Amino acid sequence: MRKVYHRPEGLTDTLMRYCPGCGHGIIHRIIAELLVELNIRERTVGIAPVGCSVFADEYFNCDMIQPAHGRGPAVATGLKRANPDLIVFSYQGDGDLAAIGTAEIVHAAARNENFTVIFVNNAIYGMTGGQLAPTTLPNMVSTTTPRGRNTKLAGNPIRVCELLNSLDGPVYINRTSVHTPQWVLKTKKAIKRGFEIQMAKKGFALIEVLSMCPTNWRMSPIESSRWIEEVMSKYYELKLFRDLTKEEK
Amino acid sequence: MRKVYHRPEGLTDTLMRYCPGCGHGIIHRIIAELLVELNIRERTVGIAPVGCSVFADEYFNCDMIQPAHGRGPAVATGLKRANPDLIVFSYQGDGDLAAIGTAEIVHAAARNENFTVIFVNNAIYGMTGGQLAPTTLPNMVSTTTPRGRNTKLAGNPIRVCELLNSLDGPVYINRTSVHTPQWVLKTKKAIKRGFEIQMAKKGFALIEVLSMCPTNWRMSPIESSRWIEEVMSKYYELKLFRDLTKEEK
Amino acid sequence: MPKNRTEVLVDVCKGCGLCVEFCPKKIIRLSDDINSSGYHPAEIIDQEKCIGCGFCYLICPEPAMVIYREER
Amino acid sequence: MPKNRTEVLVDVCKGCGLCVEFCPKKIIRLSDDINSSGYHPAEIIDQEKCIGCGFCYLICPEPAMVIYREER
Amino acid sequence: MSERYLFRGNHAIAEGAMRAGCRFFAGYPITPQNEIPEYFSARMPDYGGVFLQTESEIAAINMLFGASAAGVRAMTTSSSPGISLMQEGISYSCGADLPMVIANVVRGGPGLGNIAPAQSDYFQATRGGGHGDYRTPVLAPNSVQEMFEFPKLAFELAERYRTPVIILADGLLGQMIEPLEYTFDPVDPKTLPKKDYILDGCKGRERRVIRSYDLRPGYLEKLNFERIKKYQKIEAEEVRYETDHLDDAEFVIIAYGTCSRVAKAAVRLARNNGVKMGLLRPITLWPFPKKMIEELTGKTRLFIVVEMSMGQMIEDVELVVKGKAPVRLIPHPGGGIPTAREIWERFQQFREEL
Amino acid sequence: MSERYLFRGNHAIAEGAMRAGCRFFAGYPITPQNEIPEYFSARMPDYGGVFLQTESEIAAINMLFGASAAGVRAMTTSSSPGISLMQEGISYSCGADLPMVIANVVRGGPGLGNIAPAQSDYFQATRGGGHGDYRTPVLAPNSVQEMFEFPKLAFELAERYRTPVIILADGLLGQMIEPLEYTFDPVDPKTLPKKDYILDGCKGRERRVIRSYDLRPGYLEKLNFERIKKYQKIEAEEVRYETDHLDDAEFVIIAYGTCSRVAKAAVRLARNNGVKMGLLRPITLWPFPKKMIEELTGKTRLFIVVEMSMGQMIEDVELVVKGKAPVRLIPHPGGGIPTAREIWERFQQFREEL
Amino acid sequence: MTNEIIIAGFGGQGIISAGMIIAQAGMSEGRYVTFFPSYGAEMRGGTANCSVVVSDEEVASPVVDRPDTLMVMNEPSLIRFEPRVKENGILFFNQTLIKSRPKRKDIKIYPVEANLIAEELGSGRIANMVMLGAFAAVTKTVDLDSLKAAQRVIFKKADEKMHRLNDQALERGYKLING
Amino acid sequence: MTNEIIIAGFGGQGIISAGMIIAQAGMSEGRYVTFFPSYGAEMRGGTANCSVVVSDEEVASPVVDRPDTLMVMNEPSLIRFEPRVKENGILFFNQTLIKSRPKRKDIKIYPVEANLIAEELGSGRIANMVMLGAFAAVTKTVDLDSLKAAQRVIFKKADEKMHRLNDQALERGYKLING
Ligand SMILES: Cc1ncc(C[n+]2csc(CCOP(=O)(O)OP(=O)(O)O)c2C)c(N)n1
Ligand SMILES: Cc1ncc(C[n+]2csc(CCOP(=O)(O)OP(=O)(O)O)c2C)c(N)n1
Ligand code: SF4
Ligand code: SF4
Ligand code: SF4
Ligand code: SF4
Ligand code: SF4
Ligand code: SF4
Ligand SMILES: [Mg+2]
Ligand SMILES: [Mg+2]
Repeated sequence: MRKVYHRPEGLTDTLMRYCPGCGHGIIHRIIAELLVELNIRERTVGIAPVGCSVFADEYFNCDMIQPAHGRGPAVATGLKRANPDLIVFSYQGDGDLAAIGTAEIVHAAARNENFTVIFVNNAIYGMTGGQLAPTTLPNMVSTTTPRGRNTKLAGNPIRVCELLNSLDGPVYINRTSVHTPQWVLKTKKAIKRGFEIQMAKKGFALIEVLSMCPTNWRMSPIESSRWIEEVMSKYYELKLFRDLTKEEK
Repeated sequence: MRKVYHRPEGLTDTLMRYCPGCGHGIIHRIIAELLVELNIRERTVGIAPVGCSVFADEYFNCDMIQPAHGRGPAVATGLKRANPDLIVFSYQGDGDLAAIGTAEIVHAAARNENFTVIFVNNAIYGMTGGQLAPTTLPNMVSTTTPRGRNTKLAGNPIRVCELLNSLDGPVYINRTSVHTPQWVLKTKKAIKRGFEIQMAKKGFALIEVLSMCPTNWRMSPIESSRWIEEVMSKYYELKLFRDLTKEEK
Repeated sequence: MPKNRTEVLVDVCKGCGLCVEFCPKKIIRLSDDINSSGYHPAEIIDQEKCIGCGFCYLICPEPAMVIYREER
Repeated sequence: MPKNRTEVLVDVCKGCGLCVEFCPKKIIRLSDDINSSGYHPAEIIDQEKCIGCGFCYLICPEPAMVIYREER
Repeated sequence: MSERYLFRGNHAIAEGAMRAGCRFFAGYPITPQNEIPEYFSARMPDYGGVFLQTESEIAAINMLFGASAAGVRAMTTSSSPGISLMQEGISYSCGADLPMVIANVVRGGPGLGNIAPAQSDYFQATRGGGHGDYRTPVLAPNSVQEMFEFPKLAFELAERYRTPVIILADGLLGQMIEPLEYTFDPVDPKTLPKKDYILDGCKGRERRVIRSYDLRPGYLEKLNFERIKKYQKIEAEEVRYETDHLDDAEFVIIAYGTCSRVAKAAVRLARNNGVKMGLLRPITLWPFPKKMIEELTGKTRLFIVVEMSMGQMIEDVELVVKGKAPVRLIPHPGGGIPTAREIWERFQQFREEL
Repeated sequence: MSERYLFRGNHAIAEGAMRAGCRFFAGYPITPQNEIPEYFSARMPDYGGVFLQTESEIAAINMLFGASAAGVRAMTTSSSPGISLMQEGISYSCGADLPMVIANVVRGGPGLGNIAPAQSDYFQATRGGGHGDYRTPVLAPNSVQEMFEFPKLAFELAERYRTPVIILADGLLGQMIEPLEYTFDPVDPKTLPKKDYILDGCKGRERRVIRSYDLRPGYLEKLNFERIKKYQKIEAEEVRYETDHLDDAEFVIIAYGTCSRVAKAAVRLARNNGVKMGLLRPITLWPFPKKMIEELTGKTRLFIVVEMSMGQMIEDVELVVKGKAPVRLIPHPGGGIPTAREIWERFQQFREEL
Repeated sequence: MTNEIIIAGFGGQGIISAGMIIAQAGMSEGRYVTFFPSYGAEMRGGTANCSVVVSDEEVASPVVDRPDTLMVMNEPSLIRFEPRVKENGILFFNQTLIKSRPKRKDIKIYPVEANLIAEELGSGRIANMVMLGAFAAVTKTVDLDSLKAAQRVIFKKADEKMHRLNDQALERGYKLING
Repeated sequence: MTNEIIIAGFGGQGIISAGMIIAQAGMSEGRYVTFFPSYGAEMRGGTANCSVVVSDEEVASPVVDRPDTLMVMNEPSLIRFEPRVKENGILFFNQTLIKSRPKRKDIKIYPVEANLIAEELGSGRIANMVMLGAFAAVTKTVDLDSLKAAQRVIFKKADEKMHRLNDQALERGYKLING
């Protein structure tokens, strides 16, 4: 008997303190597997955001750094420019990346910095207890839109892939999800592509991953998965927006 | 004999301290004319940026406020939400709006805040003496890209209209220029449309205006005008990107 | 002897039920027991039927699943 | 008497030359004089030919141009 | 006793602000103060005011800049890292003399630190963490009741002196739940005197400009000297503090906020043990109760400063005491909360060493 | 005298930094320090390092966070409003114990203020304008030569103590041009000792983590107490100052940076008039030369603090003098520069009033 | 009289609401009360605890360092908090979920089959109420009736059925002692 | 000996480079020098001025409040700076562009047809050099030759023709005094 699926070496032994059914764990595991499969674990520096996955610095079995809220792309720029031999990934939530960190992600993308961003869109501020995120859907309830997101008052959601796709800089932009095993596999492919592009020194890749937050969505994990399938993925189209390495061919 | 063209009442008597041939003066005058023509001067609050046009608060003959670098859209949001009867315009340069103020403009646009942004793109930091702007063209010389903007190192320019056009929020996005009398007239129409949309409480309008900075481009005013015609307007396409009020019809 | 084996790391599992939902063979359920963290962990009810597809592992956030396949 | 009149506010003008460039009738030039701010201001060399198009006003950043048209 | 309700500190400050006429709130979530924006989001519509969750703390403080210029009572709240991000905006607001209220529900630092209660932003609040010469009044509540009442006081000070006012609380005061009494009637903003500097369109008057700069040589300096006069007036007139058992005290604890609550318990403990201990609790951290401490200095054998920091307020104490009496520190840097027992034990040690 | 070149202060600091082994510069333009990034942009390629004009000061400080974690000597520069925006990042860098150098070419504040030279960011620099308990060494140059030399000193301190170090200059020092001598050989970063905390991939070693938080109860406090020990060590070992005519001085001016230059001229003026005046010039503003001032306190009839602010360093002076000698202030808030004549005249007034 | 109380257990065991019910009951009886929850990062699948002080005089410190009374609902909380109880203090522990036994000899210890009784009543989620009933009976800090009234205030959004169930659980806990 | 100098005029009149040339010349003669330009917002079409100190001892203050020597190139600068000149100080003014006349009686005043002479030499832009020549002749702060050498350092990117022209302008200014 051969162990075909098991906790990858890219994760530490520390048990993850996410809520049951949280998408962060799945995405962590995917990245961890790739660190091993691409043989980059020993030259990778991961960036944990401020958000539920602030604890990512305890979970990934590689060098990790934990910077200020939203500034992952700036820190990644510093790391990578100072030492271009590193493989750098910035793991960020939707509050981190699309609210407070808007300027940093837009400019890192415009500069086509050579690192990989994993953007976890769970349409909510998980860590702080379920407030409105830039990606919270219209009419969706959050603790700061208790009557649902009224876009007239609280504004329209931001679609990050579409936003960054208007720039010249980025090489790769893809939106996937982890709400089913099939999509987990696709997400893995996408993130792999992101890392490969970095390894080939081609530049900036961002993979947006729709991810369940059962706790703050006030749904069971299974309802959360269904909600991504039926609602969230309709609003955030799951597709490859750009792969400039392909166009080059 | 009737005075048909003369310094509009929307400008104060203070002489403007811009360099000879600077586009800011032209754009100021256009706005000032509209304050009078639309009869809104007495209920307008203008926002001067940090940039060469920080002095705009001395020039516009209406209530003015001068906030921190890049934060015009946040201040406009505060003013307008606190007093929706005001007419508010945010006048911003490319450093102000597209560098340090990226997050504020993106989110004000996404929220479809009901004010008007006049975005003066002169592809350079004028006030501070000619450093690279987010909009500086590839290979263009600035004092911080003395060998020309190498996009591999200094990144790719950001096209603000295209960026914001990826959002659901904004009602009106247009890019014009003031390098010829004809374009001055078109710019006036565009800004007028922006104000009208605000007066009709329809929401966010941004008019990007390509503008000469002879001093930092190290060109004569006439060369500057030609450079916009021949080079800059090729990179920054002059067109109406969006007018949702028209689509509604 | 089964072709494949799926093992639940009982104290790692948080009883989220995602594996239960996505197992194509519907051979996983949540146990009545409580693990050391206070959750009802997943358990395999019919190991024989497991096709080793790995869906339960793929969707598991912890991951609390280990899957063995027969060597060929 | 001319149909139109164009007046340069000498001490407002910064001698940028944009009006000179864009006057369709080419009737503006920069003077040899220096104004109070040290610039060579624009001057109209052939008022007769002015068509009152306003281009000089439209392109002037200060604005240092005033244009009169005959009342109809 | 009139009607009382159990209230969380964070809810109390929000309710207190709205009752004080606050009609504009802009803020960004951060623990341990998330219940403030949440409460505002739920209740502000009833008050007919504006609630906005912003893209960042920077946007929040700058929205206040605009809202205050438009004339409304405007407030933001955050916790330590978020307040650091506001320093430029606070400096601008001081430079433009705009009233507003900023509450900092302090947590452990530096950096991301932790989310436990702390007092380590004292320097930042009292010395101005931003650039340039300015001061802001700083109010330090120590109960849910004061969390409710201080926004009103803060707005009054802010408008009287045209200045931002900081409410310096901490995670404990934000999260703690105590009975609350509505001690004042709701303020109707329409009844407040009209401000003569606000931007509401120049109809029928000279246009107005709000700015924080003056590039003409010498002018900014003059302006700043003017502003210093305002600060001197605040120092002369707005000092607030509370005393406990000071009349016959030989030993004086100086503590504010949460620490002052713990200190009160320590004073009880000491008194129960026959020790003449008392407490001075600064309510305004700036202006600091210098005179009171000066008066105490003659008759006090030992000052004990208790702070949830490595020792910041102690500088203000020492600036007054000037070495004329021993001053000892019980520091808790990094989110630790002192206990009455600990203060009592450390006191005994200090006394022995005297 | 060896070869000397006329150098602008802003160019000198950039040249000095690169010669000191700085291989990463990130910054955002702001007057009066624009010549620094401009110089870096022109010369960094020759040194094989990284120059980046960033989207904001916030991005700059956070890029330093990354670059420092990667092990290179990293620097940013700005002026007052930009430095305010960096406060969160500076607090994080202190919390993560990352060495880096931050130069503030101070201008008049608060707010947009003006672009004239000022010293009104003293509190911010020495007390930590960011949140949480931390300190950063602060070096105050007063000549173009020191603008050139201090980056090296700053990097050495930064790495010895794993801390950000601030160089506090002002617009005059940045813009002024003086002869410069290359007083040290260029540092080759490759020859510097390898750091044992940097992130360069975990090959052949345990993985490393750089962070500024610890959410486990009590842990952050322990960590902070550890860091305080480091600060105590710096206070014990890294005080730097310069004296002028102090031996027999009855009157002592305390001034740093530009003010210390003016003060030196005032001392000359006084000496020429037969008055025994001297100057103490703090070079490190934190740690502050407390001991030296203590020593002077016994024999000094009057201290005069000259500051281009409303009086900030004076607090540090008073904390040491403790009322044992009169301390007078000559303040210039808002971009005014004192003159020697002014100091001399104010001194005479002070003396009469004694 | 002052009672300084700590309640601790898993997140989801109703620790916070139990504390608030005591505070509400105390306030309704005209006492001085303060309540302080643990909060934040511990939320994610960790433990929860809170402090309540009920007193006849103004509450000085809201921080309970050494409780007079400790109620623990799960194993880790017993380990963490037992050592802190004051001499002669009182410890209630949830016997259903806690396998080990308290070790202190200098305090009074009350085992409560909180989850067992709650499940009997129909829902493990009201184990906290059972605990509170026992607490009232032993410490007399607040009356049973005050607790009943208080739970209706704290769970104001719950329906009458739930309120009744809570009352039953409070009574069952109370009767464990005064049965 | 210490000479504290202020030079002032329009932006574009070479004020800053004039100051730097004095500083360079002073340094080359082994003197202590400091130079401080006005900078920044005044750039936009305003005036420019700078301070230079040349001294035999270390320069204490780089801030020139009351100059020993003032050179003004335009009208507004005369108005602004004339009152500041020290008693018995020296004032040079650009007679070509300045219509009014200095008022002080307690200082020495030298009118210099700077622009006129410069235009004669072929370019108004070297009026600053004419001024410097006169300055050297009167004050003897630095030698004419040092100035000539210095302009080649400061304008290192200019061509030989320009350098020659500058030298001529310096000489013409010098000869106005020592002619
Ligand atoms: C400057 C600053 N502002 C706010 C916070 C508080 N904060 C922590 S996490 C977070 C948002 C997390 O949301 P997201 O990025 O979507 O991550 P998630 O938890 O949903 O994975 C916020 C606002 C902070 N730590 N620092
Ligand atoms: C926080 C902060 N950073 C930097 C500056 C310096 N600064 C003033 S204006 C400016 C850029 C101006 O460029 P732009 O917005 O393009 O306006 P322009 O002058 O070209 O019209 C900068 C960086 C500042 N005042 N505040
Ligand atoms: S709050 Fe949401 S995002 Fe955070 S750990 Fe829980 S489920 Fe995951
Ligand atoms: S520097 Fe450029 S933008 Fe600024 S005033 Fe001069 S020409 Fe205009
Ligand atoms: S491997 Fe596939 S069949 Fe087997 S238990 Fe997992 S999901 Fe079910
Ligand atoms: S998916 Fe994982 S955590 Fe969830 S129930 Fe299955 S094994 Fe347990
Ligand atoms: S109005 Fe037209 S024709 Fe007349 S001067 Fe102006 S540009 Fe020339
Ligand atoms: S365009 Fe205006 S400023 Fe320029 S030369 Fe003509 S009149 Fe003068
Ligand atoms: Mg999220
Ligand atoms: Mg620009």
